[in-house]
Amino acid sequence: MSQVIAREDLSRWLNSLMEERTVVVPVVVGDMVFFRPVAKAEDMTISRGNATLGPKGCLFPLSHTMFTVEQEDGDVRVIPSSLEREMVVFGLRPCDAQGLAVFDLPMLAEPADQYYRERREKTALVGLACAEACAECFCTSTGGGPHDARYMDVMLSEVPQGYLVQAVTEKGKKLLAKAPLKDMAVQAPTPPDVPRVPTDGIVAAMRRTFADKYWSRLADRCIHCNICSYVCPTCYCFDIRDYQQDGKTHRVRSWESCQAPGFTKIAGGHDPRADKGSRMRQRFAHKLLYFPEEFNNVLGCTGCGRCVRYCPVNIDIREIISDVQKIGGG
Amino acid sequence: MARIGVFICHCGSNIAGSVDIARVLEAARKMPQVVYVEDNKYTCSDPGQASIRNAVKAHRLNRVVVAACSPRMHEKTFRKTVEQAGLNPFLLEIANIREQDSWVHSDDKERATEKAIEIVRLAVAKVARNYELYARQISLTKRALVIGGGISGIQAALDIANAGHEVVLVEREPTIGGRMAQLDKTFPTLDCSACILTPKMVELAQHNRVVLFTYAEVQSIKGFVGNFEVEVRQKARKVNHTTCTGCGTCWQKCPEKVPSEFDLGMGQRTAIYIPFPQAVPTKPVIDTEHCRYMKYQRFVASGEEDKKPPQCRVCEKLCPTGSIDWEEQDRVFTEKFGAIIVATGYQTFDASAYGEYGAGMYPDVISGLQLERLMCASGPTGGEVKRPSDGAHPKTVVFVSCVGSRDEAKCRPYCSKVCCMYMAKHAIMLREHDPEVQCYIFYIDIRAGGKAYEEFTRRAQEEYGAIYLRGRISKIYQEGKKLVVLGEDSLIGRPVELSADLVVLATGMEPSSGVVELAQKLNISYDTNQFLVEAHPKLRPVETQSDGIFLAGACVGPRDIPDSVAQGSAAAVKAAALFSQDYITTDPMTAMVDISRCTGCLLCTQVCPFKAISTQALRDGRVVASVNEGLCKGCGLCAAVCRSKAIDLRGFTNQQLFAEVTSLWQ
Amino acid sequence: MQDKIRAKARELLETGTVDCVIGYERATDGLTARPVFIYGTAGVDRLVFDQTCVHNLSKFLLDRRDKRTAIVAKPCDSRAINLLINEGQLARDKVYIIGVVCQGMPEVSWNRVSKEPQERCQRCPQRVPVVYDYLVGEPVEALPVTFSDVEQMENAGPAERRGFWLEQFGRCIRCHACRQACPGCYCSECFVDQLDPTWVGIRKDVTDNEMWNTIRAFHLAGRCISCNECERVCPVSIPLSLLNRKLEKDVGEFFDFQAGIKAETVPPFATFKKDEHLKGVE
Amino acid sequence: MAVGFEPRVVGFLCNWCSYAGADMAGTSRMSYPPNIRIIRVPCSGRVDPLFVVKAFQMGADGVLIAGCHPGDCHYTEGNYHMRRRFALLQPFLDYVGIEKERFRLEWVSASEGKRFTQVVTSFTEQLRQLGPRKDRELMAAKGVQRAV
Amino acid sequence: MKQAESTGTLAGQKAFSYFPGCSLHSTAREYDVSARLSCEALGIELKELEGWACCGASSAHSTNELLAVSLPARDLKRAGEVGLPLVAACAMCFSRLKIASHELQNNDMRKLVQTVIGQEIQKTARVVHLLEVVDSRLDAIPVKKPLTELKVACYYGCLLVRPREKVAIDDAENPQLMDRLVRKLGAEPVAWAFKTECCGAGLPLARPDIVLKLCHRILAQARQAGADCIAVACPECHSNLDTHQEEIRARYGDDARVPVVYFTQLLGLALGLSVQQLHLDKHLTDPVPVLSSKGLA
Repeated sequence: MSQVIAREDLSRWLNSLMEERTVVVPVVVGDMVFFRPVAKAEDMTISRGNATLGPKGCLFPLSHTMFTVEQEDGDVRVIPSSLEREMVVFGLRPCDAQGLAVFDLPMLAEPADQYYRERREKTALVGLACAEACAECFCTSTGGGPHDARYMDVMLSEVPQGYLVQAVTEKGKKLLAKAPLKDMAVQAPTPPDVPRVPTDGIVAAMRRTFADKYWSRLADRCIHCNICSYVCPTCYCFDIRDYQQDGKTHRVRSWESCQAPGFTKIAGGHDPRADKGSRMRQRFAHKLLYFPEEFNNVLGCTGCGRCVRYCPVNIDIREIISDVQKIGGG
Repeated sequence: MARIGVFICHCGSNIAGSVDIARVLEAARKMPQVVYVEDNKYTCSDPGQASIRNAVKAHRLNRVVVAACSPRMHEKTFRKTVEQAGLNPFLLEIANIREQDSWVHSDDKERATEKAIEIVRLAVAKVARNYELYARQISLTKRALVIGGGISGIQAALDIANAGHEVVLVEREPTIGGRMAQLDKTFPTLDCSACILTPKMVELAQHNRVVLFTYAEVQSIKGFVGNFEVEVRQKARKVNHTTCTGCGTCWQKCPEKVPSEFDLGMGQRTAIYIPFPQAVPTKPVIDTEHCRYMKYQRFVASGEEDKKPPQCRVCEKLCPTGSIDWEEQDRVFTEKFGAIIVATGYQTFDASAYGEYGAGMYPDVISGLQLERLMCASGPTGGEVKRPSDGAHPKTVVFVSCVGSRDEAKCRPYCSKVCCMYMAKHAIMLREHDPEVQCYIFYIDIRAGGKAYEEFTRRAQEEYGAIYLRGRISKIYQEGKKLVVLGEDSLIGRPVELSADLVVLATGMEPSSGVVELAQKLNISYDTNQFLVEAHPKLRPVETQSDGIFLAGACVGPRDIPDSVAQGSAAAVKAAALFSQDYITTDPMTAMVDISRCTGCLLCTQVCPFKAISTQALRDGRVVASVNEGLCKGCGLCAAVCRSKAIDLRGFTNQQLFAEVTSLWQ
Repeated sequence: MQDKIRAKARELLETGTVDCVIGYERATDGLTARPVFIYGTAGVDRLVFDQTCVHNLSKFLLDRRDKRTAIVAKPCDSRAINLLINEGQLARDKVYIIGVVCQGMPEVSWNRVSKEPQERCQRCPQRVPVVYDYLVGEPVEALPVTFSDVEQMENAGPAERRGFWLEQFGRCIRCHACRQACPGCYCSECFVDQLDPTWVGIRKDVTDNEMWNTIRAFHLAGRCISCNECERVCPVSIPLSLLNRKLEKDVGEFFDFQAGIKAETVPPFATFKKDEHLKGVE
Repeated sequence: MAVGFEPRVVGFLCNWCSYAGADMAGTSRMSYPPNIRIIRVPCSGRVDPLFVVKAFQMGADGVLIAGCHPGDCHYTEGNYHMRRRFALLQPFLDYVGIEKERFRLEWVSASEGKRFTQVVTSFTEQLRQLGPRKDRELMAAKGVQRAV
Repeated sequence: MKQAESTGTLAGQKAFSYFPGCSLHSTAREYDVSARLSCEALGIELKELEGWACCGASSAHSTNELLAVSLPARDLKRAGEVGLPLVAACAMCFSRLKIASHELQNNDMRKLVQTVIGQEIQKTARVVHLLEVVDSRLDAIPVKKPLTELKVACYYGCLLVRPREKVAIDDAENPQLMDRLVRKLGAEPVAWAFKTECCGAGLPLARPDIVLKLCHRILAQARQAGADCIAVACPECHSNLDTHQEEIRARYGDDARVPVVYFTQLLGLALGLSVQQLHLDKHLTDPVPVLSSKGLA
C-alpha cells in the first residue's frame, strides 16, 4: 500500500497550504518556466523537463536587501530583512534539489550565511520525479537521478491515478498532515534512462589538465555572457552594494558571475583572471575540482543540463568532461 | 570625507520674506556630510563674507555652499571669499534660492521653503563631489598675424606695431593697399584716396616692427590662442626683391601687354609689373602665365617646339641689378603667432549675373569701381573720363543702384551700404570733370546714414544736378552708339526710357574669394552670405568664437572706409590687450579623458565645436582621445556623447550631475 | 557553399594570408552550429555552413584586433564589421571577409531549429554582405524593410506599453549577455559596471533593469546593425529587437541613416543640420 | 487627474540662456509653480540621456531640458546636438511607456523670463492633468517582483 | 502628396503624357505637328493625355486664383494616374500646369481644390516643357540636315522663365536652352538682349498700340542682331510677333520683317523633315525665302 494524491486534489492541497505559507510553483511565461509565488494553485503548470531558472532564486534571491540603515538625528538603526511567512517550493526536480544540497555545504558551514539559513529553514521542498530525461540531462553521472528523493521534503511521482506521494522528512510529514491522500496499491514508476558522461576520476584529470592550453582554446568562442552561472543551480557567487533612497541606506546583495570580466579585479586594477581562458577554467575547476576536493568528493554539478541548453556558443560541460578525461586521463 | 558648511542668506527680506530660513537651516543640518550651517542677513556683505572665512577655519570646512542669489550674481565674489579662507575657489557651490525661489514663489511660503531646502540639497550633493581645480597658464607668443593688406589690415598692423608688438602682414596681391588704392576720391570729403592711403602704406612698409609678405597666402593654421602656428606660402615672383631697386626699367620695356587687374580691364599692364605706380613694395613680379619667356619654356616642355614664341627675356637683359630669377619657386615657411587678425575685405559683385543689364555684353556698361579707375588721375586714361567702346566723352550717364544688393533672387539680400554714397560721389565728380555731363541715378532708397553723408547726397542733387529716379531698371540694350535704358519711375508710376552714353552699375560688396576656405582653416564661422561671423554682433564685434582670432573691415559685412579703419584699430587693441599679459589663463572647467576607459571611437572629436579634441597613441597601441585645454571651452558635448563615460567635464562632472539628480530622492 | 568556404579557408591559411579563420562548426547536439577558430589547415574540414549558423562572429575580431583574421560573415555580420571599422575598433586590412549570401535564418537554439525564418530576417533588406573580400552563394532578391512590429507597439496605449515593458524588464536577470553578444558593445568598462557614479549598479530591481535596457538600446541608436544576437542569447527571452528596431526606425526616418552600410560615414549623433525639422522639437 | 497631486519636475537649464532666463523671471518678480528643481548645466548639449532616464527611474514625473534658441548657442552647436538627441529619446521613452508629455525640450533665451514662466507653468499643468506615474500599479498587475 | 518621378533624369525617359492645349489644336497647328513629328524622329513617345481640359491660361488666373489651380489640377490628377511625366509644348499650358502642381504641394490649397473638383488627388505628374525634354538628349539628336549659316534669334518669352521660383526652366534674363539646341542643329544663335521681353501677350485686341510697340522693338532688336529668323516656344508670342509685322511697318516705317518659327520646326528641318511636313509654309511672314536662300528649303 502506498499513498496517492489525485490530480484534482493536488491544487486543493496546495491552496490549503497557502493559508499560512507562501507557495512557489512552476509558472509558464511564453515558452519559459519560472518558479513564482501564486495566489491560487490553478495558475501553475506542471511541464515536462526543467524550468528555465531553477528554484535557487527562492532561497538565494537574484537581488535582495539584506538590511536597511536608518539615521535619526545622530543615532543609527540597522533593520535586517527577514522572511515573514514560511515557504513551500512545489514541483522542483531532483537535480535542482541536489543543487540546494550543494548550496548548503558552503552556505550553512559555520559561520553560516544567516539570510540563506533563515530561508532554507523556513522552506519546504515538494519535488516531482522526472518522467523523462531531456537531451542535455546527465544527472545520473553527477551522483543524482531522475527519481532521487534524498534532497526533498516530499516527493511526488506521476502515476495513472495521480501522484505517488512519498514523505521524506518530518517537515514533509507536517505538510501532508491535511493532504487528501488515498491509500492504494500502485506500482512505483521506473526512472527514465539518462545519457551518461564518464565522471570517474574527473577530479584527478582536472588537476592534470590545469596548465593545458585547452582552456584558452576553449575560451576562444566564449563571449563571457554569464548565462551559465545564472542558470546553474549550484552557482552562488554574489556581490554586495549599498543604495541610498528616501533617506535610508539599503545594503543589497545580487547574483554575480565568475565569468564576468573584472569579477576578480582587485584594488589597484590588477585582475588575476583577466583572460577568458582562466575565467573559463575557473568555472569548471570550481565544479569539478575545487568543490569536490573541499567537500568530500561532492561534484559542484548536478547534471541539470541548463548551461548546455542556454550557452549561446555551445560550451558543453559534458564535452569538456570527456575532453579532460582524454587529455588528463591517467 | 567632505566637511560641508552651508551659509544661508536672508538677503534682507528678499529671501527671508518668503522662505522660512529656520526650517531650511534645520533641514540643511541633516544633509549628508554637512557639519556646519549658519544664516546671515547679507552673506555678500563684508561681515557675511568674514563669517564664512571664520567658519571655514573654526570648523575645518573643506566645502562651502552659499544659499543666496543667483550664481550669475555673486559666484565670483564667494569664490574669492573661500579662496581667502584658504580653500580652492572651486570648492564652492551656490544654491540659487532668490531669483529661482523666493522671488518667484513669494505667494506660497510653505512650498517656497520646501523648494529652498531641495535647492540647498542639490548644491550640497554637488559640492560634496567638487574637487580642487586649477587654471592652467599657457605661455604666448606676443606676435600678431594680419591677413589682408587693405586699409583695415594696414590700420590694425600699424596700431599693434605702435603698441610695441611685432606684426606680420600677409597680402595675396603683389601690393598692399587693397580696394581703397583703386579709388579716385573718397566720400563725403572728396579728398584723394591715394593721398591719404599711400603714406600709411609707406609707414607700414618702413615700420621696424612690421614684416610684410606681399604676393603670399596663408596655407595652414594650427594651434590656439597665444600659440598659433601658421604656414605662409610666398608665391614665386621670379624677381629677387632683396637686390631689386624698383627702378622700373623692366616694366617700361616689357613687350607683353595684358589687361590690368588693378584697373579692372580699363587699362593694360605688362607681364612684369607693379599693379600701380605707388604700389608697396615698389618692386615688380612676373606674371608667369603671360610672360613670353615663360610661355616659351612651356612650349619647350610640351615639345611643341615649332609653335614656340621668341624667347624675349628683355627684362633680364635690361635689369641693372640682375634681379630676374627664372628659377625662383614658391616658398612655404612657418611662423608662430599669439593672435590673428582677419581683414580680407571684399570684392565687387560680378554684374554679368544680371543678363538684362548687359554687363560684359556692352562695353559701355561698367561698374562703379571701373569708373573710379577712369576718373583717377593715375589711372589708365590719366583721369580723363572716356568711355571704353570709342573713347568718347560720355554726356549722359545712367547709374543703376543695388546691383548685387538687396536682391533675394541673386542671393544678395543685404545692403552694401556704400553704393548710394559712391553714386552721389561719381555724379559730383563727373560734373566736375565735365560740366555738360548729366547723371541719372536709379535708386531704391537713398541710404545716407553717417556723418555729413545726407548733406553730401543732397549736394549731388542740388548743386550738381544729378537726377534721382526711384525705380529699378528692367533692360539695357545697345542702339547704335547709344545705350537704351528701360526702367520705371515708381514715384509717378510710369515707365521711363533713357538713351545714355555710359551706364554705371553700382555693384555691391561681397566677401573676397577664398574667404570660406580661410574661415575653415581658422575654424571660425561665416554666414549664408559668406561674411565672417563676429562673437557677438553688438558687444563683441571684432572678436570670433575662437579666442585670439579677431576680425576687421569688410570681411564681416559691408563697411566704408571710416568703419573699416575703426575696426582695424579695435581689433588691434584686442590683440594688444592679449599681449599685455605674460601668459594666458585658461578656464579650468575643461574636458578630461580617462584613457583607461576610452575606447577610441572618437565620437567626441566629431562633436567638439572647437576641434579641441585630438588623438594620442598609447604604448599598448590603443588610440585614445586627448583634450587640448587651450581650445576647450567646457561645453560638455563630448561628455554627453561618450558611451563609456571616458571623457568628463570638470566643474560639471558625471558624479556631480548624477549626485544632483539622485539627491532629490535621498 | 560549405566546400567553397573550406577551400578558401585552406588557401588563406596555406598562403599565410591569415593566422586564423573564424567560422562555424557542428555543435554537440549534432544539429546546430557553433563558432570555431581554425588556426591550421588541419582543422579546416571542421568548418560547416548551413541554416543554423546564426551567430554574428564579428565581435570575435575584437579579441584579435592586431592579428590577421579571416571571418565568415553574413550580411548583418558584415554591417557590424563596417561599424567597427567606422568607430576605429578594427583595421580593414587585418580582416579577410568571406561573405556569405543570406536567405534569412531560422530561429535556432540548442537542439531546436524552426521551420520559418526568423521575423527579423523576414524584414531584412540585406541579402548580400555590404563588404567582403570573397563572396559565397548566389545573390538573392532583397526584401522591403517593414517595421510592422514596432508600429504595432507604437499604436498601443501608453499604459499598455508601460505594462508590457515593465513585465519584460521585471524578468531581466541582468546577466548582460545581450551586451556580451553585441558587436556594438565594446566599451572597456560599460556604464553599468561603473561605480562612481553608480549609474545602475548590481541591484536587479525592475527600475534598474529598465535603466540598463533603455540606455543600452540608446547607446546603440544609429549603431545597431540588427543582427539580433542580443535577443537570441537572452535566456529570459526579452524582445530586445523591439527596442533596437524602434530606434533604427526613427534614425532612418529622421536622419535617413542606416548603420554599418558604409565604413566611411558620419553617424547621426556626430553631426546635425542647422535647419532640420524634427518631430516633437519646435 | 489626481486630486492635489503635485508633480516633481527636474529641469536641466543651460547656463548661458535658460538659467539666465529663469533668473530674469525672478528679477522681474514673475511667478510660476514651485514644482521644478533646476540643475544648472553649461550647455543643453551636456545633458546625457543617462541623467534623464535616471531622473525618471528615481520617480520624476517630468523632465525639462532648456537651452539657447537654435543659432544662439554659446558654444555655437550644443543645442543642435541636443535637438537630435531629444528627437530620438522622447519618442523612445514614450515607446517604453514614459509618456512623451513628461519630457520636454524648450528654447529659452536669457531675456525670456516670461517665456520661462510660461513653459514651467504649462508643463506643470500638463503633468497635473497626466497624473502620477502608474508604474507601481502596473507592476502589481503584472506580478513583477521588486528587489526593494 | 507624392509627385510621381519628381526626381530622376529626363534623358532616360522614353514616353511622356502629352498636353497639347487648345492653341496647338487650332491656331498653332504647325507647332503641334512639328512637335509630334520631331519627337517621333527622336524616339520620344508622346501619348496625348486622355480627356485633357483647359489649363486655365490667361483668363482664369487673372480673375480667380482657386479656379486657376483647380482647372489644371484635374489634368495633373489624370496625368498622375497615368504615371508618366506630363510634357507641354505651349508655354501658357506649361506655366499653368507647373504653377498648379507647385500650389498643390500646399495641403490647405490641395484640400480646397479637391472639394472643388470633387476628386481626391493622391499624386500628380511631374510637369516638363518640350524644350527641357529635347535638351535632355541634346547630344543624341541625329542631325541630318545641319542648318548651317542660319542665324536664329531665340525668343523665350516670359512664361517659360517666370515666376522664377515656380516655373523657371532656365535663367530668367539670359536663358540658354533654346540657344544650345539651335547651335546643336548647326545654326548660329545670335546674342541679343530681348530673349524674355514682353510681347504684349493677350493685349492685341484691347491695346494694339502697346503690342505693336513691344513687338516692333523685339523684331528690330532681332534684326539688328543679324537674325534670319526668330525661334519661339509659345503660340501667343508667335501670333503677336508673326501677325503684326505689316502694321508695324505701316506705323514705324522701317522694314521690320523677320520670319517667326517654332523651335520644333527648326528641329524637324534639321532632322530631315520637309517644309511642308512641318507647315513652315503656313506662317504670315514667310520663312521659306530665307530658308531656301540658305539651301534649307
